[in-house]
Amino acid sequence: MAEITLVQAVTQALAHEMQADPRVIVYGEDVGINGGVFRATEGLQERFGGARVIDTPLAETMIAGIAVGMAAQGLRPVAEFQFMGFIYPALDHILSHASRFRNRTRGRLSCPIVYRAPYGGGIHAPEHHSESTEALFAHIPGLRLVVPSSPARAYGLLLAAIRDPDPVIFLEPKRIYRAVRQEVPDSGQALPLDRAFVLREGGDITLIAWGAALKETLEAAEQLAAEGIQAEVIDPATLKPLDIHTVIDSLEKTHCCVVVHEAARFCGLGAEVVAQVNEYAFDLLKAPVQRVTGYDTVMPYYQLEDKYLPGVTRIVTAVKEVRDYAKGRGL
Amino acid sequence: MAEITLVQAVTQALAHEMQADPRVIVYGEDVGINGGVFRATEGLQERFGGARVIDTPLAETMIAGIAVGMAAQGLRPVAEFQFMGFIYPALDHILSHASRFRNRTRGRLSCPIVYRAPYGGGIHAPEHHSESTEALFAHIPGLRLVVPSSPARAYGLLLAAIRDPDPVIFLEPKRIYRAVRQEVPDSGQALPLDRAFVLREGGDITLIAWGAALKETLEAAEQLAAEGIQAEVIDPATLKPLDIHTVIDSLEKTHCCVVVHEAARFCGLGAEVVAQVNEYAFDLLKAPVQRVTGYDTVMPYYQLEDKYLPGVTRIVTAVKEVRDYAKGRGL
Amino acid sequence: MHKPRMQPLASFDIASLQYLDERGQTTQTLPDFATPDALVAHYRQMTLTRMVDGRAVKMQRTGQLGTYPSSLGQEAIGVGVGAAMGGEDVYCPNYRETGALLERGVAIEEIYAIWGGDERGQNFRHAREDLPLSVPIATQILHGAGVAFALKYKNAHLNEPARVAVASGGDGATSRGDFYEAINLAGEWKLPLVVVINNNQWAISLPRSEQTACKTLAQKAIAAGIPGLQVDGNDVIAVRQAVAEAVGLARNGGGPSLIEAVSYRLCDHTTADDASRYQSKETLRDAWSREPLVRLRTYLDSAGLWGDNQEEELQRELTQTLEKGVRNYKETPKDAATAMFDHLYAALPEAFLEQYQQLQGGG
Amino acid sequence: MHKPRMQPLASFDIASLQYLDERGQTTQTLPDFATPDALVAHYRQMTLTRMVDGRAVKMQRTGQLGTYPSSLGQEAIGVGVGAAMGGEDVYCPNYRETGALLERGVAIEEIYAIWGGDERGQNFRHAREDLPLSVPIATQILHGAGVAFALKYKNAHLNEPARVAVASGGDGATSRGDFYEAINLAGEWKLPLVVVINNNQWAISLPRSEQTACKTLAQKAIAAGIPGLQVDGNDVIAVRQAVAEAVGLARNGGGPSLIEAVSYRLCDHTTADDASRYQSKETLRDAWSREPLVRLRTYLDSAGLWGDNQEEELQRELTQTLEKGVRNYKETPKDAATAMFDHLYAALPEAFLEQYQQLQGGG
Ligand SMILES: Cc1ncc(C[n+]2csc(CCOP(=O)(O)OP(=O)(O)O)c2C)c(N)n1
Ligand SMILES: Cc1ncc(C[n+]2csc(CCOP(=O)(O)OP(=O)(O)O)c2C)c(N)n1
Ligand SMILES: [Mg+2]
Ligand SMILES: [Mg+2]
Repeated sequence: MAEITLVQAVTQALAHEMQADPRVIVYGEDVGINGGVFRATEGLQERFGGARVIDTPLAETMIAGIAVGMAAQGLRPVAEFQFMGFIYPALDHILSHASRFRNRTRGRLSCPIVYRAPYGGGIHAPEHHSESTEALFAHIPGLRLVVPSSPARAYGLLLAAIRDPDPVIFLEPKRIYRAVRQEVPDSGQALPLDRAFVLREGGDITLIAWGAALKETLEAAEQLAAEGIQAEVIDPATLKPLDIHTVIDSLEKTHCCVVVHEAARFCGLGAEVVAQVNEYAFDLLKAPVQRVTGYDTVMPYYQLEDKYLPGVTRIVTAVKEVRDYAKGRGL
Repeated sequence: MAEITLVQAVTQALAHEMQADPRVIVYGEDVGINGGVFRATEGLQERFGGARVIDTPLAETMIAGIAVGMAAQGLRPVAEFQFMGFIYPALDHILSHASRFRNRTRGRLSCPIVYRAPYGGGIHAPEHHSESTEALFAHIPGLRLVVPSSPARAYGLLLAAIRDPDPVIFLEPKRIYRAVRQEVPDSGQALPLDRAFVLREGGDITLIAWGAALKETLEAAEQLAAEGIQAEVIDPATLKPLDIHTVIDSLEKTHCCVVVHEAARFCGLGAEVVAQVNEYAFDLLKAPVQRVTGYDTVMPYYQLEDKYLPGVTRIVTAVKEVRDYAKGRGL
Repeated sequence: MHKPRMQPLASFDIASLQYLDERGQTTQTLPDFATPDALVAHYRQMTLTRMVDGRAVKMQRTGQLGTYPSSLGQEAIGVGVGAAMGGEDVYCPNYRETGALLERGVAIEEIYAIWGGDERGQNFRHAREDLPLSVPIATQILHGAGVAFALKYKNAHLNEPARVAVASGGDGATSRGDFYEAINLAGEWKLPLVVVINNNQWAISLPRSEQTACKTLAQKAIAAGIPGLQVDGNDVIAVRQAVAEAVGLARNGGGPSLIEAVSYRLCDHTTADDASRYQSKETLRDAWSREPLVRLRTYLDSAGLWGDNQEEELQRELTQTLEKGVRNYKETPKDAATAMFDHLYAALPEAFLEQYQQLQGGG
Repeated sequence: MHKPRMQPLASFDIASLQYLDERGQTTQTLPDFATPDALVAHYRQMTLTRMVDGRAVKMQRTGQLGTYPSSLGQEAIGVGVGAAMGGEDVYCPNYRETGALLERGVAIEEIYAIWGGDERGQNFRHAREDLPLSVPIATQILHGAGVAFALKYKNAHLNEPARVAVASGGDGATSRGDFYEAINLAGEWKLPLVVVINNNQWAISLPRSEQTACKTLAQKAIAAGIPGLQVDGNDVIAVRQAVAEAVGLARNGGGPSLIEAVSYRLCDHTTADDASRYQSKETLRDAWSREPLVRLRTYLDSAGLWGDNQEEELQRELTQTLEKGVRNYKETPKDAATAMFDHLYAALPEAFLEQYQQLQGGG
């Protein structure tokens, strides 16, 4: 079986669900003949026709809003935003309608929509093309929020997202769209949307990260291992609802925790992780959870973006600080 | 001197700055002859004329977007959104432009804008009229985020917001728009935008809340006092940048903390408070910080809104749980 | 000075439609649907609409209902739109639509429940596929475009019958990007969508003249390359005719239309508003002279289709209907607190179970 | 079947403007500004634009520049717009505006810096009040309306001279709500705003015909009650004339205009795009026959205003100009990491000092 990249796994999942379910409609800007600017929909229009793989006029509020009406009529819209930086005009429909239709109508109408967007920095793109504002969506009740970090997880989670009866924000870490190849059987097997994945086991510290930041996090874990520190690396993958149990289970062993994300720190998702660890595992902690994150400033133009993104050194340093602190506490 | 309400203090601050600075322009839907649906701009059009107090067509993206151009040309736009529930179409301009213009142009152009909106629930309003999504704005780099909780603070903070050289989101807790009257001299004295206010001193537990939730928080503090528990109540007022020092100073005494907000819990601002307390005051804590918040569901239609909002009982219960926990730790 | 010479490229005309003038006299031959029975039925529904609205305002005043947006003076629009649609079509309403909702089979107690702070009102027992009332202005027009896409797709590819989406909005809605993005898409994709604008001359305190420099709202259709028409919104026959024609066009694959129904808001914006702050008494008095109910009644009278006896009988019947609705509304027990989680997701994720249980335990 | 009788309400006409046809022949008397010097100057700027673009694409290919949006084939629009504006006016650019930026005095190295990943490029040394390049489509048109409001206000109330805002966008921009909300407001408030649409027939892979059902983009002005005009965007004289007239109108209190300049994107959307995936070779070849540079050169030649000697001289001069810009760009040292905080706020709040220091310490 051929090995495929994360973005190809997205295509494979889309194709699988389009084949299986005639209600699935893929649309967005340039998703048709062009196959999407990242080629995530490559070949789909040719295969499934222009009635189901549709280029829209350039209007993100529209892209979000029509999904609500389509879904209310029983379709399964999968809408692509070209970059996460252009999703903000869509927020009103996502927050005020898609996430609320089921509740507003007491179950009469619902919104099984997937809103997809490539996200994150690090590809030397122009301004607005490097956003990671997942925390905005995490705060909205009624949504699911998913970020895959490998081809296999992209495939299984996207299948789950399309089949899910409620709206899902599906953010694709474009920095690792083509970073890794993996065999991903086109099995139609979905992954659960409420379970974290333990990507690496270790008993000394728990590292939590998602999306492209897992690359540096796993590298940091390697480096630490070389120094005798065994890090357990957890990918929540589904950021909302968040599987905190897997984190707590890990803390039973490690008592130490660092959470890593590209997004700005203030009110980022890392804060929620810290808050829940605090609530559910206070006694387990031997040191304050550290956040290694993007800075609380605008993601800079690309010459400085590497300075902004949390790198291996920052993660390793944080881990050592946490461990030192914990040692002071008799770890 | 007459005592005025919070909403009147807003009017007084607007009038003061319009009088002092001809660059201040107040605009939004129905802010003119109608004086705003909450009367926050009452009398301003009559006094300052239709060229400076302006009714706009019904378009929130526009309301946010033109502010950027106005501010770039040296004006001081103060834009009203009729309710926070209608601010989402404005998010793109706030996040992608207003908060970034100074940075993008390396200081050449800037956006001294105030975006005002009445916010919060509890007034038996229709859907979308009871939003408290301050966390969305808190996450955006380059913004300031302010929530007053008394007439005097509304006056002083709004003056500061208008004078601030950068964009400020100014959320007015409409549930307490007319709850309290206070003498507020029209002194032109601004309050700082980076300092928390200690509304009540106490050595047993630190309560953090803002906006209308302070009403129940202060009531809870009263009740607790009757039972011998002295709560220190802190109103950050400026939620971004957040003055965590005042919180930590308090924790030096109390070692216990509860944070209260109306907004949904997940990725709410409470999480950030917990994260920072964790980072800066881990050793001071005798118990995990508890969050008493709105539930992670859509703010219900008004028949159930009281069940959604954090009430006195929930706050008192949380305080006792935290204290019990801390006692187990030898507080 | 230089005078450039231009090449003509395109021309556009906007027209208006009316059957009954202000004095209730016909201005042209009535359409075929305008049988005595149909007109009496429209009169009945307009009267009921006014009563449902009137009672709502009274209930709000006595604390039995929340903020309510009356449609006083705009009854012909709602009833005309409702009458022009097929039962299988899908309505995507604005919030000021009592007449149309009643035509669509939404129950009086459901309308009251919505404004009485209870989501269960949006769970229309009939009109199962119609969208819920929507407060954020103009958003429902985009939802309507989405519905129209689905209807067209299901008709073409899933063997479903040809159906049409009808979305409504106010004059204020025509200033929002959502409105334009929706009609532009509908035009490009030839969606079976009819957009009806209730131009009641006000968006809260903003008069129509300050909403846009356009002479008509109908001409905004030109920006989407679709037909635009203005109708006398106080003439239920004109409204029904225009909407029916647009619905027919859409159903037959002819694509979307925009209809501006010109009327007047004879009431406050909502019960939370005081229109006397911004509206002159004269304007209001003048507008009353064009209102739709009396106009239709005058016509029915003069055509020998109506009289005081029938009116009395109608009032009796509708009073009963109304009282039943009021009773049903008032007697509905409050929902359980946990209801706020019951329909958040199809199944509540484990992560929120703790909160659900807290609520179950009394918060 | 019933045929309703309509009352006409309003009519609208859309026209187009051209001076130089595809073969470089005049189609009408040229405007007064079109002196030999002016036309040669325009030719010079269009040539420079093409060189700056061409070098940018080359630098991108060799890793010396990031993604770049060339304006190949659309040089007449940028130069025409820039030439029609007064220095005191304010330009609110889209991202594909090399020609206009050069006219406005933006330095070559500033343009390269922007696309080379350095915010300092947006700190235009000249054109201090022009807005920075904006990537989110159509947003700058709303900013332009805000600028126009400020200019009008300061003219009326703060004794400043009458100035005009000019905002630009692509054909794709006309599908976004921002565009409509901006022109509607500008119409209602009679703002001194000129919106120029570069209709280059493509929004990445979406052809103009799939963007809207409208026959012209100019007719979208009708939805805002403002003048709309189409011009031949490959004819710099027509572009300058149309924009100058609109700017004059705006300056004199006549309010906003919408101008659709019809051109063609002769290049990939950006260096990250491959237009051969969606564009036929024939269409592209055909479009080259209408391109603006050769057209103007042909006219200048035939009018005896230009020849091979001048061309050679110009190439020499512009090559020097370009090389200087390239050198300045390449020789600019990278900014300090802390720069990302230096202009976040006027003064960095204490709360972020720790992060600033962390960055200072190497992250
Ligand atoms: C997006 C949005 N902005 C603001 C409001 C507040 N608001 C409610 S009704 C209204 C005026 C609506 O006017 P129009 O569209 O003419 O409808 P009408 O009320 O006249 O039926 C406003 C501003 C809202 N509901 N939604
Ligand atoms: C709001 C927004 N959506 C999507 C994009 C991604 N994008 C960049 S350019 C472009 C096409 C723009 O087409 P047009 O407006 O015709 O301008 P052109 O590139 O042809 O000059 C798109 C979709 C964006 N920059 N902004
Ligand atoms: Mg109206
Ligand atoms: Mg284009």
